[in-house]
Amino acid sequence: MKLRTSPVFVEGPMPLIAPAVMFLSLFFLVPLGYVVWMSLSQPVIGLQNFGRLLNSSLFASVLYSTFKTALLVTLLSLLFAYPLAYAAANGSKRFATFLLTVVALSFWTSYLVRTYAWMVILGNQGPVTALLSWLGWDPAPKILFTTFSATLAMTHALIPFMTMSLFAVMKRIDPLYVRAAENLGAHPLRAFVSVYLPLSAPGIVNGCTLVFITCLGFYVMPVLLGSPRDQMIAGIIGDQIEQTLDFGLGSAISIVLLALTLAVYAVYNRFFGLDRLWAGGDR
Amino acid sequence: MEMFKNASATPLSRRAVLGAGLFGAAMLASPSIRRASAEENALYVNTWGGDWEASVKKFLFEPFTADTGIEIRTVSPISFAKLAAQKTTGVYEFDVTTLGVADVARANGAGLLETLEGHVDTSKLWEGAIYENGLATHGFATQMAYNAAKFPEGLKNWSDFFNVEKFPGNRSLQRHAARVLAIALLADGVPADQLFPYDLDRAFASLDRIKDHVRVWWTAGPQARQILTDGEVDMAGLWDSDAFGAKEASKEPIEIVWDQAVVDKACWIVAKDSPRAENGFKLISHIGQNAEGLAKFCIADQNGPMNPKSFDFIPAEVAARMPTHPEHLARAVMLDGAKLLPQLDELSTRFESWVGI
Amino acid sequence: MNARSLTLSNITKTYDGRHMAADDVSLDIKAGEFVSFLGPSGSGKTTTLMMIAGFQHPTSGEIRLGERAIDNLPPHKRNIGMVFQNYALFPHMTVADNVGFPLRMRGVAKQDKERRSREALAKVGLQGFEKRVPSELSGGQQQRVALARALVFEPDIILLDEPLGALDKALREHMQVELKRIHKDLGVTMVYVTHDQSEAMTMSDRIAVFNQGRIEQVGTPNEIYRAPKTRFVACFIGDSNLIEGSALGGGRFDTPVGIVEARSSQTDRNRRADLLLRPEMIRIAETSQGGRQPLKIDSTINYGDNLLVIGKLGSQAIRMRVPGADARRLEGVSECHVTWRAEDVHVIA
Amino acid sequence: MNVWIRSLAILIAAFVAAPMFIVIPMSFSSAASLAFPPPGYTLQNYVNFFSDPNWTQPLTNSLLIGLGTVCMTMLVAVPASFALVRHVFIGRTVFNLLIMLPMIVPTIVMAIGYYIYFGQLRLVQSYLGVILAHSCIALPMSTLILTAALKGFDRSVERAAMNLGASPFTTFRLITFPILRPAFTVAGLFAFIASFDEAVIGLFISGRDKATLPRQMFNAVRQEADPTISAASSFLFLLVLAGVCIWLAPQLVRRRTRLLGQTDGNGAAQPAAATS
Repeated sequence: MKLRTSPVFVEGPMPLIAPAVMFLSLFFLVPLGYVVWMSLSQPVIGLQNFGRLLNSSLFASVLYSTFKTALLVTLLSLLFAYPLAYAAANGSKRFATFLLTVVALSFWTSYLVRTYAWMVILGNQGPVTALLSWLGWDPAPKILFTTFSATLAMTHALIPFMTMSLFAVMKRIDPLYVRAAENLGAHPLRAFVSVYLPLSAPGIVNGCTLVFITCLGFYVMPVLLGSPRDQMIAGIIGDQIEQTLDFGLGSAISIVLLALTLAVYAVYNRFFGLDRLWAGGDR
Repeated sequence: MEMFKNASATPLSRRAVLGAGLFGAAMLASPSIRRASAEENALYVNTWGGDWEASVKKFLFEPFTADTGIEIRTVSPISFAKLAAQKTTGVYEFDVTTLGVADVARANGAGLLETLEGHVDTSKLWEGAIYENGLATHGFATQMAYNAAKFPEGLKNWSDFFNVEKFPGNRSLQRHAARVLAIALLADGVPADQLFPYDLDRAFASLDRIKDHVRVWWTAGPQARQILTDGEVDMAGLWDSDAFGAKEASKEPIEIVWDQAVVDKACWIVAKDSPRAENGFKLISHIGQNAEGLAKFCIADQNGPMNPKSFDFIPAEVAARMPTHPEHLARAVMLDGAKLLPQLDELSTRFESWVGI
Repeated sequence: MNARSLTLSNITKTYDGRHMAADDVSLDIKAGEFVSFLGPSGSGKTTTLMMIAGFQHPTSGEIRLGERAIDNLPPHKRNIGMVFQNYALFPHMTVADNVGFPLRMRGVAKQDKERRSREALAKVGLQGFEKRVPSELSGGQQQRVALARALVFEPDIILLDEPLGALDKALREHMQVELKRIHKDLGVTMVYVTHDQSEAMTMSDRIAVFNQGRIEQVGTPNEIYRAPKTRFVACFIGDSNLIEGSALGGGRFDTPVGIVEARSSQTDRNRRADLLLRPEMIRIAETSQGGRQPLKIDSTINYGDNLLVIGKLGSQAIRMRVPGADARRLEGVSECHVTWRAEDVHVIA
Repeated sequence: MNVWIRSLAILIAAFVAAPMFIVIPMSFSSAASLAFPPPGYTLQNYVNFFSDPNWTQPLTNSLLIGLGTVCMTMLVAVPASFALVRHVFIGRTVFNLLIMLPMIVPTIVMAIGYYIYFGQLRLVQSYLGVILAHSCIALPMSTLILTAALKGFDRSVERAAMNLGASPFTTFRLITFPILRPAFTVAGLFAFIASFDEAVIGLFISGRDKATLPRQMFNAVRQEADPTISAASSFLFLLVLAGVCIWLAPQLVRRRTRLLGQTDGNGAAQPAAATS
């Protein structure tokens, strides 16, 4: 070993890497390993938990509805977030600040606060039902505890994610491109579709990936607002712990969820590179 | 601070962290935070929360604390899974809980309960007070209640509850296998005296009929009361106290049906190996001998006391409201824990996977 | 101020074991001397400076400051002042705190610290700027603060890493004069890294020319300019004509422009050599000299005070600088006769 | 910009912001139900929120756990980000991926893992257990923030400090840390909020005495129908509203001063530069 003192801090990165490696090994990898182990060993060693899932038509339907809901939420939040991000990226500075403040307000507000707010709004005693009955819809439909209410709340919760991903990319699009296209004779709509939309595509991909993955593993909102008929995958994992105490099955479902999530990331990584996904810098 | 002009400082972040820190310190110093006194002088009890908890605190726990100095803290809601998990993790959220007859039998079979014999002086209790290491203090009914404005023709029994063509609407039932399966079989026409042990295939076939119409599987009494009060569901199978509460609170007319009510007994138990088991035994003995407190609790929460002495403190017209009143009991079904015992594990697992996956 | 000598002995530095960032660098810098490290980027001059300062470690070799070997000292114990390329002022401290920082690190008492900081700022002409923050200063002012900060603790030696690179031309020339004045006033040893040859020429007592990790030549500006030892030095410093030739003995060489006489006479017969002839040493002649052909002029660039003539002497490309006074003689002329003195032709071995 | 796009954006912004404001009138509701508009008004929910141990205890717990998470996260994230930005080493890509992994794995999966693992370590229902779990969740984002800041950090400033006689530790204390303080603060704030808002892991492992506020709110919504949740929600929402406003205010002030500066003439802003 050299006795020379180092230039900056410590020689070599080992002492800097060690805390993270130790911490994550002990408190992240080991518990994750436990999940894998439990799925293969409870109640007896073997693949029977996965066999149960494979044979369960109900699990298939949960997977299907989870994917369907996640996809729907992704598309809806894109639909809402795109004009918002577009206006923020291309509007006056004051208007942009206003829009981003609104987004930040929603972004930083706890999921549970938003969940509670939706319970009030969509509840049978809430303003939406009152409005519908006033409009003559009798009897007014029940909205709370349906797939619709969970989807709406999740969409609302994830719009800020999507907006930020889109905004980060749109902010870097030079308005000259669109102007150039219009100057070259393109109708504004045409210029948008053939110039702006493709340029904003990286933001769309990033936002959709983030929202889709978050939605796949969403627990709080589907459990509190959704329908018991249409549970999402995270909800049934929770049930295995809270109701049936079937850790083996719960772990096996967790592994399936993890594998699905990793698959989405892997696809993203294959085409775009993971580093870019979080470049926007949100939670 | 102004030295940071060229650094990209965000004023919010510094202030927020500072603020959070100060706030945390203030909260620590705040006298409003009651710390549990020394562990040996405390007891943690699992409750159903809401009005149930308020009543049980006032009439059963506070007299106990006054007599013994042992402070009681509550944890809700009641969860059989938690009770089982405690023994595995060795971390006890609660020492004492109440379970229905089916759960208490199942828990006792699984070795989750402390033996009461030798710790609780049974000679001071009434006949049959101890059931499967639990002190059965009161009966409560799971009964049907519905919105009469929606169904002016009225629902009479569980068969109507399960008849989704004739009575379309949202329903709610407890996420509790033993009680729900009884209801499903009754709805399918099984006579009360042939209910036990359950014909599981028939029960689940019956349940399949309403699965799509159950909007909420409730897990706590107050929750059931609220969704009925708020009109989230049009009919529910819920506890008599909550049915009564919903009837009182709701703007809509709520009708309560006593026919085919499923009566269960609440049994107080001490969790196996709980660190404060001794205090738990003391509480159970105390409740067993507090006939007046039990009476008041039952009046407040509409339960039927099991302690015969309690009826001395209950006016006749109030006793008539109780699920254990002979007139009600005659129309009701008592859960038979002993006959269900061999089935309990299977029916729980099957029910949960039916509800979930 | 206590000036010290600096000795680099056979310093090598490699990151990957193959490519040498510094290759056997040896150099003696006398106390009070102003030495420039000159070379293109990546030539090893900054690496060498970083090793002197202690931010990098030589793979082998020894560095001595005065009598003391400093290789095993961490940077903060070397007592070397340094001015960084981008000044590296502490953005969160005032000018006074920046300048006082090294004194604070040395446990100097508060009043003493303030006095010395003030004096150091006065030396660089920044009285009254104590309370300012770096971001409120212009580039030149930041430069001076950095200098004051490097001076204030009376280091054994001061290293300057391209300190004037970010300044505009006028300010740079002004600061060159300032730096020279401060060097003279304090008599401190200074090592100055630059890739600007004119800066090195005007300021240095001696110049060390770096190329590919090696020192190609060390010498006074005059030596470097007039008698470069290698083609690289010849080309890197100043404008040059390099003429290949083979020695005929007696200082005579056979070249594409004919027989050329040079200053040196030690060359063996038939040995190939490069002859350096600076463009400003070539003069217009009235008649053909030494049987040479006239210079064919391809183009001229007028710099005002001089005229650069680019042309061919036979097959040899030649650049010639004609003083302003003579420039008129070339108007409308496509060729002219040229001459030079034999002692202006330098032979690169 | 097109007036249609503008209006559409305002409409969507309203959809994003408006739902959360409903919690404020609800917090004064005298009814236990979710009826809106409330049938009557009272301060009882706030009284409960700030005096009932079932709510004050989780609030305190969440604050303590949040602060613990900040400390733990920074202890790990700071060295890790220095290693990632300033060093080239074998396995750097793997190391980077490892740090980002907690952001990839769904929280519910980690929750079941912690439930089993911490159960065996007897860390369920302890501050330490929740803090460790939350620190894992907070680590990726905090590291991302720190590495971004470190990449933009001019290291010659550190070299200057050492050259001027500061030891490596003093350099960190007096130079590196103060200059990077804004990034440290933001990274810490993210860690705090990640913990303070985290519901799922808290739900499974925080337990009785160490229950977090999100856990209490979750249970209040699901099981107890406790109207105090309306006060808790308003409190949290107003905290965010205040935070966003505080963040916004300096921007508005700055814009205002810039406008004033323009009317005063450009030179006034930078007197120092003029003297050189």
